[in-house]
Amino acid sequence: MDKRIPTLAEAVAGIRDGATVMIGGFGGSGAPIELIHALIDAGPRDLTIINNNAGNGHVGIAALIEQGRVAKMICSFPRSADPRVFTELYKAGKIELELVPQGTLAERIRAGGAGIPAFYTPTSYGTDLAEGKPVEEFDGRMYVQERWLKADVALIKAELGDQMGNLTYRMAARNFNPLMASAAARTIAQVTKLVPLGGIDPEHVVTPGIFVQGVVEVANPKQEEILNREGAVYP
Amino acid sequence: MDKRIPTLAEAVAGIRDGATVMIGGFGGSGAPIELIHALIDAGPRDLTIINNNAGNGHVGIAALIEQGRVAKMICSFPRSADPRVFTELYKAGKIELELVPQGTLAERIRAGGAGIPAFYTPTSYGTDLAEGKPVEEFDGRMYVQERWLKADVALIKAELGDQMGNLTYRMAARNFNPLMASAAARTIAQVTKLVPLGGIDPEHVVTPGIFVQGVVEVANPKQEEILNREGAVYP
Amino acid sequence: MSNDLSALKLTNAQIAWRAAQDIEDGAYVNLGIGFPEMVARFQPEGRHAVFHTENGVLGFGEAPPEGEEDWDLINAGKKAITLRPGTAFFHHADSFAMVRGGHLDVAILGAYEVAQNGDLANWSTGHGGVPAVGGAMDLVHGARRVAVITDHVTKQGAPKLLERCTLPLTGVGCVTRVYTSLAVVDIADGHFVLREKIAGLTMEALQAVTGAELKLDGPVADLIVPEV
Amino acid sequence: MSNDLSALKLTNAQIAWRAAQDIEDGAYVNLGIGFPEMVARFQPEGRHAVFHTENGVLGFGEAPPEGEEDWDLINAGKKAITLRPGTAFFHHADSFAMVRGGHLDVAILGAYEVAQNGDLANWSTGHGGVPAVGGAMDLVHGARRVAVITDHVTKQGAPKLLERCTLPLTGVGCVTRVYTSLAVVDIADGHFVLREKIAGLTMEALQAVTGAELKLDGPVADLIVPEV
Repeated sequence: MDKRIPTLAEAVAGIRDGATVMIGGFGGSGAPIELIHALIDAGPRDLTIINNNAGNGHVGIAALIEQGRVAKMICSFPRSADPRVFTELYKAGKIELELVPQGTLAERIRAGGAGIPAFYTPTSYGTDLAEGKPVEEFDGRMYVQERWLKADVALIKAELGDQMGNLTYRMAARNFNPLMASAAARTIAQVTKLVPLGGIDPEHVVTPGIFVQGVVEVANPKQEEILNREGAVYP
Repeated sequence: MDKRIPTLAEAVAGIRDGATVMIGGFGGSGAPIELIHALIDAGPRDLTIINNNAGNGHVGIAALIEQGRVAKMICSFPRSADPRVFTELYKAGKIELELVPQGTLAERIRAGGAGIPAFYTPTSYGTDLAEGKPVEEFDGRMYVQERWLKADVALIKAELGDQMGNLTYRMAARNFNPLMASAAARTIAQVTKLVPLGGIDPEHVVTPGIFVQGVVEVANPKQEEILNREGAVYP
Repeated sequence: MSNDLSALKLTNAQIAWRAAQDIEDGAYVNLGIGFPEMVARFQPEGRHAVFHTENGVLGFGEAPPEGEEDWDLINAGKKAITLRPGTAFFHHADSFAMVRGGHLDVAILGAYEVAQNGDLANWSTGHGGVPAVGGAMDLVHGARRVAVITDHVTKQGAPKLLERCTLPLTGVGCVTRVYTSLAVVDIADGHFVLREKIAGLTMEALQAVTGAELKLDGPVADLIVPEV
Repeated sequence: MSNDLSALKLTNAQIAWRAAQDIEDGAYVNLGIGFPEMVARFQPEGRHAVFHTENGVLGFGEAPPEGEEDWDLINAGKKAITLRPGTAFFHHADSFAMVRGGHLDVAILGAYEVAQNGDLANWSTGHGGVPAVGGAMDLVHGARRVAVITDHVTKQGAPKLLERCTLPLTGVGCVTRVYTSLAVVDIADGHFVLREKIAGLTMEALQAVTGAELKLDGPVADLIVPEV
């Protein structure tokens, strides 16, 4: 079994118009910038993107939105230091937004990966974000029913990876990446270092390879935060 | 903050009659034998015990049952190589059994730790184990509603631990231990090696200290499997 | 069951061998406790399945030599296993996320009874004893392909392939293929469809020990298995 | 708001200082993005809270010197943080298990409005703009104690402590204590209960800038805060 993919272009090949794509990262940490840029180059449109945010500056998800590829964002916090791209399209009614509380977003993705079609959470009970959702009382407290989230593809960023798809992450760059890996039909991980089988201690594997379909090495990945401080624009 | 507890007796002090106690381990791997034996010595009765199994031989959970301390077992597989203790009491109607499919057991405990009061699973749909439980259709498939499981106390076994309660595990001894740590009001971990703060790489922490209230070092823990092969009996 | 069938029928190892031939290279596979564990021995040359065990290990190796067991490194049957390059450990909730979330390619389980609608009964004989279910109910609703390996009939000679299960169910409509000591049978649209049978066994003899109609859909191949 | 109140009122740093005094040694604490983050600076001598951030870090340290940031090591506000002995990393589902599962002792959040029944509005001004909620709705239903720090009134001088929130809610009946620029107010049984107020501020003057009745239940202490 060898899940290594030689190039970024091959890694994102086959993502079709209208696909639902989970993209890892929280702000810039853990954002698979190179995979996102390869996705821009590949050209699919009308994408539904699931990420905590809605991009920042003019790289990564912001660039994908700026290129007009995104029909809908599912996220918890579409504001950022420089969120102009999303904001302008949103106000112009040209991009759809499904706003989800952050913990509910994480849990819905985890549920998608774990085969749990629905669960109850206290989060958002009594608020606008619970509108239209079933509610139920358990042990005297009210809860909102939330549904799983799944995707056609997940694009994630990891630190170490091996050919079976076992992955580790770097510090807070872990965030949504392991969850999304489990919830997509096809998960592509860009890894900063590809190691031989056995190069990751079995105790330290965070994402077991069963959740990963492709691994592509990007040896010196760009950090969104640094790109934005440099005023980078993609393409 | 220092969660270290000097002795096993102090670690299990305060567990009262009628308490619900989660005990980590799958068979002998990850079973906190020394904590269980300390619990036997401490004397509480009418306990509800949550574990995957119902003990083996005459040590650990089997010994706890044999001493008449257990009113009810919640488990998935109360059979084992030498399950005489549970079997005899069960057939005599002297111990209650709540049988839960293994994945549902794990998920119910995780839900207890994660503040999810109920969730839906395909597991057990249409079987005797779903009797009396609400069912619901999602996307054309039927699911069973399951409730969270929580406990007053969790007794778990870890490998490394620090004074803040950060823990690692050893191989397949991880199993239910991290889940139970999150689902009990009070979690006591016996650790094979207590390390100074910073002695566990932040990337390798499996159970963050927030889930742990007490840590007691048991430097050369007994393995249930080996005790049983030796024919050990406790007390 | 006639003496003829007893002479013809496959051994358990041969049933496991046959089931192993259908496992693709790189497949993620869970093998039930006991007899199904034997399937791992018979992977065809050049194919490497990745084995999952409910208690939190993926990609493990075979049993260690006696005396070299590490009892913290066991499978769901509580038998000692070994590490391989690429093994990963995880907790029980993540393990059943793999199962329930549809990440396993194949689960191979034993059976008391299998019905023509795919229902499986393999956890409770229904009378007395201590009920124990383990991970079977999760596995049957998780893996993309749920196969059963079993003797074609019970020790008393009664059919195990039935129109309808009589014992408590493990899962509803979950089994898609059955490897028995006499045949390979698919389950499709609520029917048993015969794919392979022991050479020299007549359709009539096979049907006589099967509790539901064996339909035909295309040719029936000889079930040919080496001595293993 | 009168000029008098402007002269009397606490600075944001002083409000944060006051809130920090109620955090026990060893408490697990989540501080909201922005102003609430300031609370971490004012831990009393000898007490060490353990700070949690939604994006998967527990037990982190303060901001690094400028130029030494590692942008993979950030908090929920996307500001750089540092490691301490005992820090742990985990993914977002585990992070919100800590929140939703009741494992945090305290969450301290900002507010647009707080109502006397404990309702909080802090995520949407209701008109236009891009709505963004982040982790606030999870935090208000997770932590054992949910406190708010806020100016007592809006920039326009309107009360922020109200009988009923007018803006979209973050959570229902979740806030138990409010630290404002003028007072410390508990929420109990559907009422604001005044605990502390700025020395020299009359009850009448305080009530005049508060949108719901301030009840008394025991003595009202002076809200005394050092220059910070």
